Amino acid sequence: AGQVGGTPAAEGDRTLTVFAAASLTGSFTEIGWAFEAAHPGTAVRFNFGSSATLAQQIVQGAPADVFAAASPATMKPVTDASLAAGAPVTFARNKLRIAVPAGNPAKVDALEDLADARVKVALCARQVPCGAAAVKALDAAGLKVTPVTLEQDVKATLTKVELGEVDAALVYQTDVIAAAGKVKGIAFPEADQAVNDYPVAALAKAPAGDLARRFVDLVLSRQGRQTLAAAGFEVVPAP
Amino acid sequence: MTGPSTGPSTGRGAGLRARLVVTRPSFALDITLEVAAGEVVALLGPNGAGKTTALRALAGLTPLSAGGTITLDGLPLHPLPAEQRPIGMVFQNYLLFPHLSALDNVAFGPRCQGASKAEARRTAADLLRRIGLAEQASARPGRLSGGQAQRVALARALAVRPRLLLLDEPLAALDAHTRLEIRSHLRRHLAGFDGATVLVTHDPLDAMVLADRLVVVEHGSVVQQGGPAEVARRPRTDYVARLVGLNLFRGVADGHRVEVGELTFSTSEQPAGAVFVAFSPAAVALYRSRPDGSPRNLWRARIDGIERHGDNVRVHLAGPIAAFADITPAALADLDLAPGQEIWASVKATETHAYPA
Amino acid sequence: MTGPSTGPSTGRGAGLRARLVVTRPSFALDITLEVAAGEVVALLGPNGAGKTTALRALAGLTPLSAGGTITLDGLPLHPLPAEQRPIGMVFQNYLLFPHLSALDNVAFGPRCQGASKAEARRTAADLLRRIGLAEQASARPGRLSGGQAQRVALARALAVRPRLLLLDEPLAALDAHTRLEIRSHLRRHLAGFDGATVLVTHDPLDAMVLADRLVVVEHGSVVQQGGPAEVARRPRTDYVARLVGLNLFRGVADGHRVEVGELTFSTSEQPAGAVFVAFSPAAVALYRSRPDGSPRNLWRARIDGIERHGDNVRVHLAGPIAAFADITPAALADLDLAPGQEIWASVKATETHAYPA
Amino acid sequence: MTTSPATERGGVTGRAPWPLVVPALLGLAFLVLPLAGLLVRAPWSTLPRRLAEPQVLEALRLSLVTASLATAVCLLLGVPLAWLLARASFPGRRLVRALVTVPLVLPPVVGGVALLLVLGRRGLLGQWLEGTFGITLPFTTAGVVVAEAFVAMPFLVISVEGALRAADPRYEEAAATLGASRWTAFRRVTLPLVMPGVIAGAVLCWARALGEFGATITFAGNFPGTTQTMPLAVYLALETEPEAAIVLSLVLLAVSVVILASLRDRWTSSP
Amino acid sequence: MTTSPATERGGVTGRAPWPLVVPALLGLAFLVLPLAGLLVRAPWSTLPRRLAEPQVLEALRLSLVTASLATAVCLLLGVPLAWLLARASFPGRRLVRALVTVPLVLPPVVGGVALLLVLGRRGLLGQWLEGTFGITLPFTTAGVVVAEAFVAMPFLVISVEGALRAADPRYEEAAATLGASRWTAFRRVTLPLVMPGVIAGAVLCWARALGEFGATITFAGNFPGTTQTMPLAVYLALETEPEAAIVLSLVLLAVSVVILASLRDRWTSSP
Ligand SMILES: Nc1ncnc2c1ncn2[C@@H]1O[C@H](COP(=O)(O)OP(=O)(O)OP(=O)(O)O)[C@@H](O)[C@H]1O
Ligand SMILES: Nc1ncnc2c1ncn2[C@@H]1O[C@H](COP(=O)(O)OP(=O)(O)OP(=O)(O)O)[C@@H](O)[C@H]1O
Ligand code: MOO
Ligand SMILES: [Mg+2]
Ligand SMILES: [Mg+2]
Repeated sequence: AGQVGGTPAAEGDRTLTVFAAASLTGSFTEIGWAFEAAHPGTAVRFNFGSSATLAQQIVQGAPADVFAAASPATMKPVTDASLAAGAPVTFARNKLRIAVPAGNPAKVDALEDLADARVKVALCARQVPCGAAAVKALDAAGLKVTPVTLEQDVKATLTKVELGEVDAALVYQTDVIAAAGKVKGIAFPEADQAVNDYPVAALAKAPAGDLARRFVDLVLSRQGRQTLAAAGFEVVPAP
Repeated sequence: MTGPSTGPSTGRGAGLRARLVVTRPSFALDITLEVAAGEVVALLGPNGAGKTTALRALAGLTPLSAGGTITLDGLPLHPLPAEQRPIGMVFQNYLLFPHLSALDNVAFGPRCQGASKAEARRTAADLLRRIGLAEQASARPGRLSGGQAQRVALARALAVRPRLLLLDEPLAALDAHTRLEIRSHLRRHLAGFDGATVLVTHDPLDAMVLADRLVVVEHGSVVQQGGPAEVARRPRTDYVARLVGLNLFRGVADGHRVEVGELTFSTSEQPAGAVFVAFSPAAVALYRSRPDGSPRNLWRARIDGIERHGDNVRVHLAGPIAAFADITPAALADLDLAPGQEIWASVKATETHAYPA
Repeated sequence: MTGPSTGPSTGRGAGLRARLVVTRPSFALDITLEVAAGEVVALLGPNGAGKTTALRALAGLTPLSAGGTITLDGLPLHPLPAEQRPIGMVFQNYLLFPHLSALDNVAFGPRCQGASKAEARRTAADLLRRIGLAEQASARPGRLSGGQAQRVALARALAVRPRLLLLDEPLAALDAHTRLEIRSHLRRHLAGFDGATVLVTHDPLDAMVLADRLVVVEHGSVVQQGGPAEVARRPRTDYVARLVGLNLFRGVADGHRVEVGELTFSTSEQPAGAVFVAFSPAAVALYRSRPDGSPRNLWRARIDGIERHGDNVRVHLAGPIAAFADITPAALADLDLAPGQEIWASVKATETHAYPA
Repeated sequence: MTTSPATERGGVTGRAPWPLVVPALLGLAFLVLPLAGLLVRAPWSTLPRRLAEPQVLEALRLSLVTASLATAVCLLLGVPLAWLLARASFPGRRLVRALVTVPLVLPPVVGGVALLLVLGRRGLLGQWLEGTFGITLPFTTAGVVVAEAFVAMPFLVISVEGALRAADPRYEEAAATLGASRWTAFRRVTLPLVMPGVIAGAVLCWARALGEFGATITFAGNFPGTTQTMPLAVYLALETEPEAAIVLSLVLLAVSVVILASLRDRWTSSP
Repeated sequence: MTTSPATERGGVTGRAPWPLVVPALLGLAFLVLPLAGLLVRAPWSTLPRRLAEPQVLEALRLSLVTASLATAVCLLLGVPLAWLLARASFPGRRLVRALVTVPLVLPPVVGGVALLLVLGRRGLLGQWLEGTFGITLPFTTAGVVVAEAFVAMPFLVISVEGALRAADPRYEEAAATLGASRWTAFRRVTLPLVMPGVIAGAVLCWARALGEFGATITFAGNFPGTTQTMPLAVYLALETEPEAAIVLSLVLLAVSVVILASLRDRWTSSP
């Protein structure tokens, strides 16, 4: 999306590189367009992937300006290596929902139903943010759930529900919204005990340092938060 | 197709009757073959004549084209796939299975016919012993000499007790001693069973000794067939003439005189019409100047080449007719011949042999 | 190693001098070979004697064991890898490159020697034309008949203009007609260059015609060598005797009398000590009852087998000595012979030939 | 087909041509250097502790068992398929041959989804399997084998087909003249002749199955003891503890290298 | 090595043995049925729209270009390596041969990490490459090629080695007697003889490179236009629109099947 002509030479043709968790693909792509519109001559390049991989890449010297992770834990290696410019800021939260296939064949309507041995349940693995959150929520409810599978990420968990392979799963609100029509989301009170925070940080050695800060600002702005809220994120009050 | 059919009158379908038709873009085979049970027919012919193709067609490895049929012991063979034909085949380049020992190569066929492993190996060991390769039984083909490999191939083909035995140059790689032994072993084996045998060989001696009848193939067609003596005495093509070591010419006869191109030959026979004239290279005498003696068949020739031939010297003659003359080394020295030289050649009428073409 | 060394006195190192030592677990080769420049030596021997092994060692394909050396034209050859030796080799099973046309197979060597593609192909086309395969130039080896393939292999070896030509059964798959042509082509080619040639063949005629000298190998050792006539006249082993078609016995001579086992032979020569006695199967006469005629060398024999042999019949005799007798079919009918029968055999003293062992 | 003459010519190292040796060594370095990188980074001190964890051993055992079973399945179905592609001629063979590469090109996760669509609870065949035989594949060890076999089979089929095409079909003809049916000829002649190719294919297949991740986790899920193979354990470890992931990978590697190094020469030298 | 006699024996279908045909068809079904599942589920109506998206075409083009370049790299380095393993004898050959399978067994994401450790900006070699030549591989199209080549090369090496082992070394001897150096013999005799095996290996290699995901996204990142290949696009689509992911996969598949079906026969029939 390089800009040619019409732009004052002063801004130059600049590129801002944003590393962002895959679950932010939709909302950040939109925010990126907004940023390009606001900064003519600037192109935003995204590298969407697993937060842990992105962190690894940044530690190994990847040319990134901004890092938006899906959990504080995955942001940690970057801050540990003193690669973040300032403390990361939480810009969004995600809450768990019970997802059931269209038609809800196992008639699940509360968290307790997941403990029923006849209900096939998929959870995220404990190592990934949605899995950690699920453990917290189930602990809070004092439930012992034996899932048939511990998925590597939330999308994989959701796929199992969409295809009817499991009767229920714990996924994020954002995922339920993205899969509208194919799965049904059921809210439950313990979800509040297992909120997952998304931190964002401009990076210390950012090749486009000033742009990086401005991009973070845009994410935290009203416009950014609206975009995130539309995708199902719980928006953090402006700092 | 010019030779008189001297095929044996096979009884009620016993033996092989085949019309082998194979049409390829650049080559066409169409021969009729009859081999009585117990009979050995040698297929002779120049390289590329179609002998291997004929054997492959009999074995079912090359499909017959329209018009081809094969009957063995009264039963049609051509509808059967190769593996169901009761045949044994020795390939021109052995094709021993490289991953099996000599013993297991030979035992392969009996195993396929349902023999137990021990039984098949006993049969195989016995055959290997008979061809003098007991010691090499456990060797892989890669460790066999060329002749050893060919003997194993022979044993492998015999091990299936075939009703039709197909041999493509089975003795070519054998040394004189072994060849003699294998040849008589083969003869004895052939005498012992009543199947038909088709043998391809380039060795006139093998053909004469082993075969009851010769079938000469050239360019995919039969050009002559008959008993060994008949073929040896009355060759009908240049190839056969060379095979049996004769000079051969085609001419038109009228009493004792035969016109061969611009020459006229006197012969001892009195055929009429189109004839062949044959004479041995040894019957040709050479002179530096025109002789006045009795030989009537005299012509002027140019020496095209000289080579040793056994104890004698073979002189290639060009001129009105292309012929060979065999002379002794002493005569060569006397005449002081050299390639390119013009000389006189003659052959006595009594040494020439004329017969209908 | 018993034969007198009749190797030519090679001038200042021109030609091949080799001691070929190859030691395998179950086989040991150790022969000395001298081939003058321009000379053709035929390696003869029974299957598995080590002929191919010897050629491979000369070519550098089988490493020499300790003690082996090869010198060509005065320069040591054994330290060189195969590809740097100025050799041409025809393999017993052709080994034509299956992915190249006949033409490109022949052009391969010249290309490796640095000729341009066009040049190499011209050379190759020329050679193919000379061996009568111009039409097959573009055919892949899989589409060639056995004889065509061997001719291409021959052309491929000649195309590199080798200083040492190694031929393993180069004429075995050729028909009589082609063999004659290729043989004289080969002779002409060999005459044209001054390299050494080592030829393996099982065909006595080929050996006699093509070779200046024969080297007979058995069990990895040289058992006899000499000019073709010498070897043919005075065989020193059973193998050679069979090769040249003679009966051979070892005996002890004393004047005109030679003791062979329990028999005493009269011979025309007067050697002394250990001798060989040789005579032709045709010189053996057979009788149903004890004859009273002149032949002195008379013994009682049992008929072991009878087979056709050319125009004659070959009778295998067992008894005090194992011998062959060639008789005419007419004589066979007269005598009414059958295997197992006891008869009298004799050979005239003038037909036997005795020489020091 | 004999290898003895080559052996007789002796080792090649003395005068191996540099246009082959130089790229070969470069290639080797390219394949092995990254391993060196992992070794350097590996937290050797914690290695013994990790190896003692029962979950690791369980995952390792599961990986080896499923990869071997998957290879067996692939040999059983893949060698005949390769034979069909190499020796039979039927309309559309070119297309079929290209279709065999489908699982290779399909991103493994999509491959897993495709398997679910066919063999899952609501899949085309899966419904029938469950209804008729009570067999469910997803979330079972059998499902892991299916996923691994699906992803790994093309490797076997394509290498074996290549080997069959390069083999001399005249040996099969010789077998036919000895009364061998095509099946016998295949079993006793063709297969031994192409054994190096089959082994190469089986090695590829086994190694690929051992490293399979995406299709397995998508089709069979991830549960310790039943479906969590080493690559799944590695992937999840990567999320929280990259060092642990490296250790696990090295364990997987070491085991597979030891197995391959000890097995292969005995097999390949036999034909 | 001639195939003509086999051709002369005609099609095999007439009396192909069922112990081969039945498993072959089962195998084929196993490989192809999941594709059918995808086809059934694919949202055909949106297909034209998707194909029109420039990003899709860009990713497809990038995938094809990088997979082909990676295959070229693998051929260049892998064929000599296969030759060394098959023909040379040197101490530790068994180990080296087993080490070649490392990238196969390594979970691709870990492979990507390993590549970063070695060729990354802070990697063992990467630092030197950047310092000396100013070359950085990670997050560039060249990096994609490197990652794909790393993952795909073992397929080539192992199939070609299998083919070389099955080939008759006596043809190389014949070439040597004609004055061919080992290099010439390799180039003009051995290589053409094992061409079916090389092609099989190259096909495996190309297809694997085309489907490569884990190592690529880890080592080269996921930048549209420079490093986002089709499998990466599929991964992202799975995040937002699973149907789109299926469409993208099918596009990738269709293109590769068409390419393989059109290329292979012409190549394989040549030797
Ligand atoms: N590669 C090998 N390894 C072990 N032994 C072998 C090998 N090649 C040949 N031999 C053995 O060495 C001996 C000599 O074999 P060689 O091939 O030299 O015989 P030859 O004289 O050429 O016989 P022929 O006339 O049958 O071709 C034989 O006993 C054979 O079995
Ligand atoms: N597979 C094939 N495809 C096409 N042409 C072939 C094939 N095999 C042989 N030919 C051709 O068919 C003709 C007959 O070949 P064939 O092998 O039958 O000859 P042959 O009589 O056995 O000769 P030789 O004595 O040299 O073995 C030859 O011209 C040969 O080039
Ligand atoms: O880092 Mo993620 O959004 O859990 O794949
Ligand atoms: Mg032939
Ligand atoms: Mg030999």
